[in-house]
This record gives sequence, C-alpha cells and structure tokens, in this order.
Amino acid sequence: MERARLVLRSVAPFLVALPVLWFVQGSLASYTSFVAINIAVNVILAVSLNVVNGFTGQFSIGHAAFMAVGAYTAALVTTGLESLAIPGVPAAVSGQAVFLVALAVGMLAASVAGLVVGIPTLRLRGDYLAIVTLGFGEIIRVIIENTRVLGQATGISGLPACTNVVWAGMGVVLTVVMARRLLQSTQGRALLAIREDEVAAEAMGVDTVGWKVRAFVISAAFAGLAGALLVHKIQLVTPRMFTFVKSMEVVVMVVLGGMGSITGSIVAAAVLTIALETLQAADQYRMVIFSMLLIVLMLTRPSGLFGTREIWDVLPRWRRRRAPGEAP
Amino acid sequence: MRAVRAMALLAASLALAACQGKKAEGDAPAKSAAAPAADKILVGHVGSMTGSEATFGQSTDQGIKLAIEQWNAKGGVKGKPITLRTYDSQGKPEEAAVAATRLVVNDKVNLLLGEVASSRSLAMAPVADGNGTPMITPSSTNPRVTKDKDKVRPFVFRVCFIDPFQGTVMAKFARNDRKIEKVAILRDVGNDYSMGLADYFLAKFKELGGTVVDDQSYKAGDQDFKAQLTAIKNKNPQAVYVPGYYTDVALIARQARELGMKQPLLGGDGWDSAKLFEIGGKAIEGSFYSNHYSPDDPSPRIQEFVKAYKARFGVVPDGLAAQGYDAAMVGFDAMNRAADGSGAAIRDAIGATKDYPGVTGIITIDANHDAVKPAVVLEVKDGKSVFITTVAP
Amino acid sequence: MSGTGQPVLEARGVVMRFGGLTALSGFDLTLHSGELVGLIGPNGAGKTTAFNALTGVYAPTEGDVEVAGRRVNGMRPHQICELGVARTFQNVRLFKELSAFDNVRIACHAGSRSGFTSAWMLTPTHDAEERRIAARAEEFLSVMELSPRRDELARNLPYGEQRRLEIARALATGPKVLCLDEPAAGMNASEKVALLELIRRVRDQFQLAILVIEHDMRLVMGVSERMLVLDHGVTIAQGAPEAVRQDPKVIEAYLGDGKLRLRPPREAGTGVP
Amino acid sequence: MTEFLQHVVNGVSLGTIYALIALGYTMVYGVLKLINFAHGDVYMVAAFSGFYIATGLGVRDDPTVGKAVAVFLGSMVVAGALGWAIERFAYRPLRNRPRLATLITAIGVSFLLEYGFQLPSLQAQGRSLEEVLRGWGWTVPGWFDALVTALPSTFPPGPTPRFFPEPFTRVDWTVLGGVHISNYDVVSFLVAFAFMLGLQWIVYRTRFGMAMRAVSFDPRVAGLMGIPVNRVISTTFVLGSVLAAVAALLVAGSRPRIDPIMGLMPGLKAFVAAVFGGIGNVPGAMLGGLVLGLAEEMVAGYTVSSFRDGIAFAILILVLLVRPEGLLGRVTVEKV
Repeated sequence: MERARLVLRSVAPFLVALPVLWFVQGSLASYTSFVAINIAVNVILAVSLNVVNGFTGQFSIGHAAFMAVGAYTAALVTTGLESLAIPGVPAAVSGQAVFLVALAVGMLAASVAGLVVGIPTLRLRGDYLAIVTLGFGEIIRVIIENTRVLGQATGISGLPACTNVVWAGMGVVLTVVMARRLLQSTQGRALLAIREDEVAAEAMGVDTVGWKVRAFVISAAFAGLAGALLVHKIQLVTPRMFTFVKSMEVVVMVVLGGMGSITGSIVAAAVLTIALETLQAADQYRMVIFSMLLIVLMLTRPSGLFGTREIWDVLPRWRRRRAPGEAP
Repeated sequence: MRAVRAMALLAASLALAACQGKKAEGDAPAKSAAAPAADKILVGHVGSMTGSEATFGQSTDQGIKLAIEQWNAKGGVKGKPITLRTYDSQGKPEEAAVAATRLVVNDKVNLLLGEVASSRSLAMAPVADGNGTPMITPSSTNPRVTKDKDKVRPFVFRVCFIDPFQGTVMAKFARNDRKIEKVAILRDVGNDYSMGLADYFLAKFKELGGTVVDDQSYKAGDQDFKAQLTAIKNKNPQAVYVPGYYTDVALIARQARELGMKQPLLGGDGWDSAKLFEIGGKAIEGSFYSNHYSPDDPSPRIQEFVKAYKARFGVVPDGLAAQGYDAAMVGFDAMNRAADGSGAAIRDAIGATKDYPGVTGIITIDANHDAVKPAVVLEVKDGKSVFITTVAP
Repeated sequence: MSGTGQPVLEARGVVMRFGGLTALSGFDLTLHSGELVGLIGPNGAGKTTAFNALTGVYAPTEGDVEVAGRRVNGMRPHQICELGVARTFQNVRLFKELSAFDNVRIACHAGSRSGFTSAWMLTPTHDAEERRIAARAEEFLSVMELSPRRDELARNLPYGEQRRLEIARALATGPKVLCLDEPAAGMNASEKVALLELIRRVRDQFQLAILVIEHDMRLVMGVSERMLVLDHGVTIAQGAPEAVRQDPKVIEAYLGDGKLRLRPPREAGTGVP
Repeated sequence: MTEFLQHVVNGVSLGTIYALIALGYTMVYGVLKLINFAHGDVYMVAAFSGFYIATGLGVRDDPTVGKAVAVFLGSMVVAGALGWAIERFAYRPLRNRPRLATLITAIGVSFLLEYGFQLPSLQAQGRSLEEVLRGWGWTVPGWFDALVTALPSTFPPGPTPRFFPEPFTRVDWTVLGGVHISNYDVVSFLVAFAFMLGLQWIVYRTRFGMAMRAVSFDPRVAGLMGIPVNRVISTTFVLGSVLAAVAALLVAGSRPRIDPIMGLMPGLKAFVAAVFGGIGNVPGAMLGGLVLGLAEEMVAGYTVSSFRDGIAFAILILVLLVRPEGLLGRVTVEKV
C-alpha cells in the first residue's frame, strides 16, 4: 500500500500532465501551438541552465552548444530510422517510438558534451569558466560546419514533424520535475552549497568538483532535449540555430527570472518569448523595444523577478513589503 | 529610479506608437482579422529585418514594397488592392518558421514570400506545404528548398538560380572563356549559399580539366582575411573564386590587393550591390561575377525599376531588392491569371509562369519549381558592372 | 586522558611554505578520541595554516597527516571530511542564503548514498534517506540550541548563533575530530563561557577529539586538557595548561610582561597569504 | 619564410585590433568586475560618429591632417559621452546588486545600440523624428529639437554597410622581399603599445590610478576613505570608451566597412583576449590580443581555415587549463 502510494507520487505529475496536454493539443490552433512549443523549448532551456548558473552558481554561456549536440544527434536518429517500421505496430506509433529513442539518444549525447565541458571546472572559475563554455560553443559550431554528414552550413532538412504540444509539454514537465526534486533532495542541496561557499561546501564533505561536473551533465542533457524537440518541430536543423546569441538569450531568461528560481525561469522564458512574438507588430522597432524592456525589467527587479525564491514565496511577500512603504 | 521610469515610459510608448503607426499607415488590417476580406489580397513576407543579415532582409522587403505599390497604382490584382505584412525572422530559422505559421494560419495570407537564406526558407517550406499556401522565395538557392529529397515541394517556388547552375556557370566561364587552369576558392563556411556555389564550382572546374590549388574559408563579418589570402597567394592561382556576399567580398578584394595579389576574383550574384564598388574601390576592378541581369542593361524594364526604386528609397537597388521585386511580381502575375483566389489555383498559375519578363531575367518556372533563366557574367570596370557574356541554362 | 590506542589525528613534521614564506614548520600533533586540545599563539602564528593543512585546504609542503592511521596528504578536503575531520572557520563561512536547517542538512550529505536518479524518481530509499537526514539535522540543531531558528536564513542569525550553527553543521558530518577555529571570537565573556561549556558537552556526548584555536588563553586553559603554542609557525611549547603557562618561551613570545593578557597584534601580513 | 613573416605581420595587425578593444574591456573590468558587453557597441558607435563627421567634412575627397584630427577628437568625444551615459543610467543603479544583473543590462544596452542603429533612417522613411514624436502625442522640448537637427540626416544608418573614408592616407610598403605592411598596421600597433604604457602609468603612477585600484579592491571602503567612487568609475568608463573610439577609427580606416553589428565579434574576441591575458591586467590585455590574433592567423594560414575559430578557442582553453588565471593574471589564493 505504502509502496503503491510512493510510486504514484513519483509519477503523478506525468499522469496529470498527459491528459491535460492531450486536451490542450486538440484545442490549440497551429500558430498558437507553435508559439506554445517555442515557449516550452525556452522553458526547458532556461530551467536546465538554471541548474548550472542558478543552483550551482557557475557561469555557463555556452548552452546553445549542448542544444546543438542533442538536436543533431536526435536528427540523425530520426532520419536514419525513418524507413524503419516496427513490425505489427501502426506507422504512427512506431514513428513516435523512434522519436522517443531519438530524444533519449540526443539527451545522452548532450550529457557527454556536458561532461567534457564540466571537466575544466576542476580548475576554472567565474569569467574564466565562462570563456571555456563560450569557446566550447564555438568549437561545436565549427565542427558541425565542417562535417559533411551533418550537412555543414545547410544542416539537415526534411526531419519528421514529431514534436507537438504533448511532447513539448511532457518535456517541460520532465525538466521542471527534475529541477524541483533535485532542489529538494540532498543532491540538490550540495549544488546550492557550492553556490553559497565552495570552500565551506568542500570542508563539509561535498565533492565540489564532482557535483559541478554532474550539474553540467544534467543541464546539458536537458538542453539537448530542448534542441531535439525544437528541430523536430521546424523539421530542420542548421548551425545557425545554435549561436552565441542563443546562449545569451537563455542566460537572460535565467537572470531575469532570478538565479535559482525554477518558476522564475519559467515565467521569464514565457514572458520573453511572448513579448518577442507580440512585438512583431512593432515592425523595425521590435528589437529596440525588446532591448529597452530588458533594461527596464532588470533595473526595476535587479535580483530577477523572484530572486532565488519561487513564485509562491514571493507573491505574499510583495504585499507584506509594500505595506511599510519600503521602496520596491 | 526616475531614469528607469522614464525609460519604461519611453519603451511602452514606442511599442504603442509603433503599433498605432502601423494602423495609421493603413497597410495592415486589424490584427484580429481572422481572414482577409474577399476584396483584398494579403501578402506575407518573412525576412531578417533585424540582426546580422538585416541588410539583405530589408532590401528584399523594399523590393516587395515597390512591386506592391506599382500593382496597386495599376488597380491591384483583379481589381483588389494588395497589402503587405512583414514579420521579422531575426536571421533565425526557428523564428522564420513561427513567422511563416503566423502569416499562413492566423493572417491567412494569399501568398508567402521569403526568405533570403536557404536555411530559413527550408524552415518555412513545410509550413507553406502543410497549409496549401503558395510560397515564393526570392533568393534561396539551395536545391532542397523546392525539392524535399526526391519529391518536389508542391507549394514552394523560387525566382532565383539554384546553386548547381550558378557554380557551374562560373566554372565554365573561368575554364573555357578565360582559359584559367589554376584557381583557388575562398568560401564563407557559415553560409549555405556560399558553400553550395563553391562545391559545384569545384566539381565542374575539375571536370573541365582545371586544378583547384587551394580551398580556404572565412566567416561572414570577419574583419581580416589576410591569413587565408596569404596562403592562397603562395599557391599562385590565376584567379580566386569568392562566392560570398558583397559585404565581405569588398574587404577581401581590398586585402588581396594589399598583399600584392593581382589575380581577378570571381563571384556570384551575392556580389550584386553598389556597396561592392564603394567599399571595394579600385581593388575590385577586373573581377568577374555571375548575375541574373546587368544593371547597365539598357532595356527599359531594368532602367525603370532602378529609377523607381531610387526615387522611392533613395538608394540604388541591390540584387536582393531586385529578386524580392521579381518574386512579388511573379506572384501577382500568377494571381492575376489564376482561376480563383484559392491556394491551389495560385500555385498552378505560378507553376505555369512562362517567359515572364522580370528585372532579373526572363523567368520560366520549370517542373522542379525552379526559375529557368540565363545567367550573365559581368566584369567590374571603372566602378561599374560591364556585361561580358550570357550563359544559357 | 585517553592517551592510548591509535590516535584519530596525527601530524608529523608538517611544513607549509608559500613561495618564500614558511608559515608552518615541523608541526607535530597527536590527537586521541575524547581529547580537547587548545591551539594557541599570537596573530599570524600559523594556527589557521595548521588547520588548513590538517583538513586538506592546503596540501602540506612536507610531512604527513594521518587520520585514524590513514595518510591523507594531498587528499581533497571533502575526502578528509569523510574520513572524520570536520571544521569551522575563523571568519564564519555559512551558506548564507540557505536556512539553518538546510545548512545542517547539507553537512549530513557525506553519509548519503542515494543518487540523482532515485531523487528524481522519489524512490522509497531516497525517501528514507531524506527522512534520516532531516532527523539528524534536527538533532544537531537542538544540540546547539538552535531549534527555534530552524527556518531562519543563516545570514539573518545573530553572530553568536551563526558560530553555533557552524558547529552544528560540522557535527552533522559525523566527525571523529572537530577542529574549531576561534569559535568564541567576538563574544563577550559570559557567552564565551557558555559556548565552551557547550563544546565540552558535545565532546562528551559524541566522544569526539576536539582541537580549538583560541586567542584568549585563559578561556582555553579552562577547558582543554592539553595545549599547543605556536609562534612564527614553530611549536614553542606543548603539554598541560599549567605547564605551558609557566613555560618561559611562551611567556616571552605570547605573554610578554607575564600577565594573562593579549599582546597587541603583530604587523599584519605575516601569516598565511 | 616570406609567407611566415607575412603571417606574423597579419597576425600582429589582427591582434592589435583585439588588443585595442581589450584594453578598454580590461580597464572597466579591473574597476567594476563587470563584463561590459556594450563595449563592442561603443566601438561601433564611435566608428559611425567618425563616419558622419568625416562625411560632413568631406574627408573622402580631400583628406587633410586637420580633418583627421577633427574626426578622431569628435568620435572620441561621442564615445566618451556614450560610455558615461551607459554607466550612469544602465549600470550605476545596479552597482550594489548581483553582478549578473548588470551583465543583463549590458546585453540590453548592446542590443539597443545594435538594433537602434539598424533602424532605417528617418529620411528613408520620409518622416522626421519630431513628426513621429508629435504623432505619438509628445511635445518636443527645444533642446531635443536642436539635438535632432544636429544629427546627420542619414541617422540611424540602417543595416547596410557603409564605406569609411581613410582619415589619413594609406601607404603600403613591401619589405624583406615580399612582406606587405601598411602604415595603418604600424600606427595601430604603436598606438596600442602607447596606450598600454599610458594606462599602466595611470593605474600605477597617478593619484587617479591609486583611486581606481582602491575602488577595484573594495568600492565601499574606498568610499569611506573619501574617494569619489562614482567619479572614478565614470572616468574609467569614459577612458575605456575613448580607447574604443581610437580603436574603431584605426580599424575602420584600414578595413573600411562599417555596419551596426561590427562591434559584436571583435567585442567578443576582445573579451576573450582580455580574459586570456588575465582580466583586469593592462599588459595582459595587450598580450592576450596579440596571442589571439597570431593564433587565429597561424591556424588559418597553416591548417584548415574553416577551423580557424575552433582551433583558436581550443588553444585558448588548453592554455587556461594550464594557467587558470590567464597569461599575466595574478594567482589569487582564497583566504580560508
């Protein structure tokens, strides 16, 4: 009985999310669902980067590279196995199964990349580590541009359109559940300890190097998931999707949401994605307004939307704090 | 804090004003309009209006605007005025796909135009196909844009060359007309257009018995190309093929001359801009490039376009503006001929385009949905492009 | 005094050099279970350096450090911590943005064996582990009389409580040896006495060996069985408190005029970098 | 041998660009510990101010020394003012906040300048700015009116690249039997070197430099000691921006293509160079720039040029793994 309860608790978010997403999927117009998928991808990216930048306090500005690794690997799997049909199963189902495998392989490949990047954390900190992650991003891009199998600058087109709101939504649920449970576990607290004080964490028995590398691996795996989901929506993967600018966009989302705040990352990713979409109406002024928005948001909420806290911690505090007339 | 508030206010009012300004201009219907009114024709354009390739996107957009204004002055297509809605792709494939979806599904455009880069057109093509909206790309040259694996994409067309054709044209010209034996290549490694041209050039040039002595690459936006040029210079080729955009080629030409290289440079239609001569100056003299048309072509069709464009936007049109103009023109011409306003009818009409007198050549759409038109080879002389020869497809 | 059996912590001829500066030379220490030893000396004498060498923050330039008979030179601090050496810091280093409870729970981490996967899947093992850790953390908080402050952020605690929280955190790692770096710094006399009482009680309750760095000689003398005096990185005296107090070298180096009072600090910058 | 020497000349010339920008980066970082992502865009704005001034003076047809001086001074003033404004309005309000908050406003400012300069000029839109603003219901203050009329009619420049006229005549020399070098290469290198020495002198030999170091060490304590922290930081920003202006004009003079995103890649590379040399260290920025330039040049010249950036970054990462504090950075041991 107790066991069944525990199992149920473990899978509950997925059980709840799946039917809801099916329902949402059916009711969304294709443009709205495209935007929703975009938001989902950005949420996965922001929350996963938060594991490194927010929880662990390291500074990675090469998240797009992990995305690229996951996206390309998954693309190779789906295009390679496209003709393969599992006998006795309808084509649609077998296609979904292949996609699931592709996502898993993409995450795995990305996590290997995360391991490679995580290792320099042995010796490097702060801005020096940032340069390594940035450099790694460039190296990945250069490798892709020089590899014929990966289509060089053109990339791989004609990918199956597997990603829909259900897949993307489940990706978000998986990522958020991962981050949340991580944060509430002793493993996650080890990461927080590293962020707060590396020397003290080490002295308290936290294997700081090991946990930093692990944080990179986890973060990379989910970035890979985001990449794989994105490219199977637009049915194309090219190196241009994974530039330095993309990495910076994710950093912006994390900082804007508040370092270490999961709900902050979610809200920031959604707000920024929707803002960019809405601002299409502003023509050439679009990015000018967007950048002003960025500056203003940061100036008014310097610790991010929710600081290191979650949305439910912050909402009542606002009310309490405003009362004594303290400047926000 | 006061500064912050002032900025917030400024940003908000900018946003508001931009939306209002749009409405005031009257070239876009209210945002919530589910379907275009039957008495109007709505054209969607996805272009990189901001970002590192904004110059190409904005040129194309202006070309399209000019085409629309000219048609509207004549009374529109079948008596209906045309309006344009442009969405920005920021140079990103994923944004191009979202923008295309929004235009096709929400705004229900009758015709989709865009993108410059093949990587972004490739992201838009499934959207056009999936929703049965005809799409014409002005300048995406990768064969896969109109052809997915072996299957021709039913709703996607182009009015430009494809990479194999243009690469081959220049290889033939270099080998047969100029009798060049040793050539070096300098390509933009991050640009699929440049990569495509270089690959086909290389194959054809070798096939014709020439040798490619060096194959170097650069990245768009680089400031310095001397490393590659020094290496090329040492191999002593008779010409250097640089199938990039004018933005980089102008600097490459300058730096080649600074290193004492006297060989002519060879290029493709990406060179087509007055800026090439302005920035390249004397360095670009004596180089050759393939193009759709010669801006010096005395034919009134071309001269009128150049004049009208200059009057409207204050600058000489570049190749991308001309292609944007042609893409729109071919589209409107087809709509005018189409049996009705449905996507399929317009699609069929575009596919049936034959000998359309565009600015960038006499355009015929073939079974692969590609434009068949002869290429011209131009030489740069006294800061102008001079017609050398025509190469038929 | 339990001076027999295997020492839990032993240092033999430890030398620490930073560039040309020798911060510690020929440092010997033997610590048995249940002992409370004071490490004293004027500012910059090398006390904290000795701590850092023992706990793995620095690898000793020469000499050996053994924990329960196992050589730990060159091991990383977390490995040494797992072997049973815990410490506090001279300038309190808590996890400031986390609650007191979390601070202690992190230290319980050393014994945790369940991995990431079980945390994500919320397996029963993980659950049990978390419960065990929480219970342990509560216990140490209550030992250090911090239970009411459980959910307070560490940075919001008053100074004295921060010091106590640091000890609770160190205890939570399950040490055999506890190294306290000036635990009573900045406290007034009555607070100091209370704290030392608490330390002694902790030692008895958990059967620990405790090494205390302290400025205030009188204070340490009251509680420690044995003392070690450092000056300029050299051990100038050790033994029972009374004997040390009478040692002329100590009086010369430390006490100056023979009264129990702190000499003005030496010129800054003679200690560790 | 000639080829190798040519590569060295090219590499040093490229490295000089990075070094010139990196010097400004490192100054600001040294004082504020802030990665000023907008530095590359100040460089861009400086290039465009130079362009507008040069166009106004007719430098292209008739370059004279007087005009060159005017172009340099004018664009240094504009860049300095911009640097001051950025610090005052985007960074100072966040001075005591998390360091990353400032990074994001820096990115915001960078975007604002890049995209702002990509807007088509009002002239091309056939409207004046005042009309636009009045259309939004704003009253235009007099000073704003004056400012707008003072702006060139082709402002903002839009995304199309512009030709930058040479501020002083280019001379190419052929030395050592076939190595090509120009006076711009020589002048740029000498200027960079002089700046390095000058900055080093300012930082270590002047009262202002002492104040800078104090602020760098701890702004709060420096303030308590009576150092005007805000003024020191402002001045540092102005100084860094002026350096960027000189770099921009020297680069644009010899590579005469300027566009609104011209600062992005050089800015990024300069940041890398500054970190590589040991960020906050003035000679380190110079050395880092030169090493990066030479590394890129040699990789492109002797291996596969399409791997240029990749291999250059790989070298960088390897060097950083061996020397985690950069080439000339001081190893800091955290006091425990």
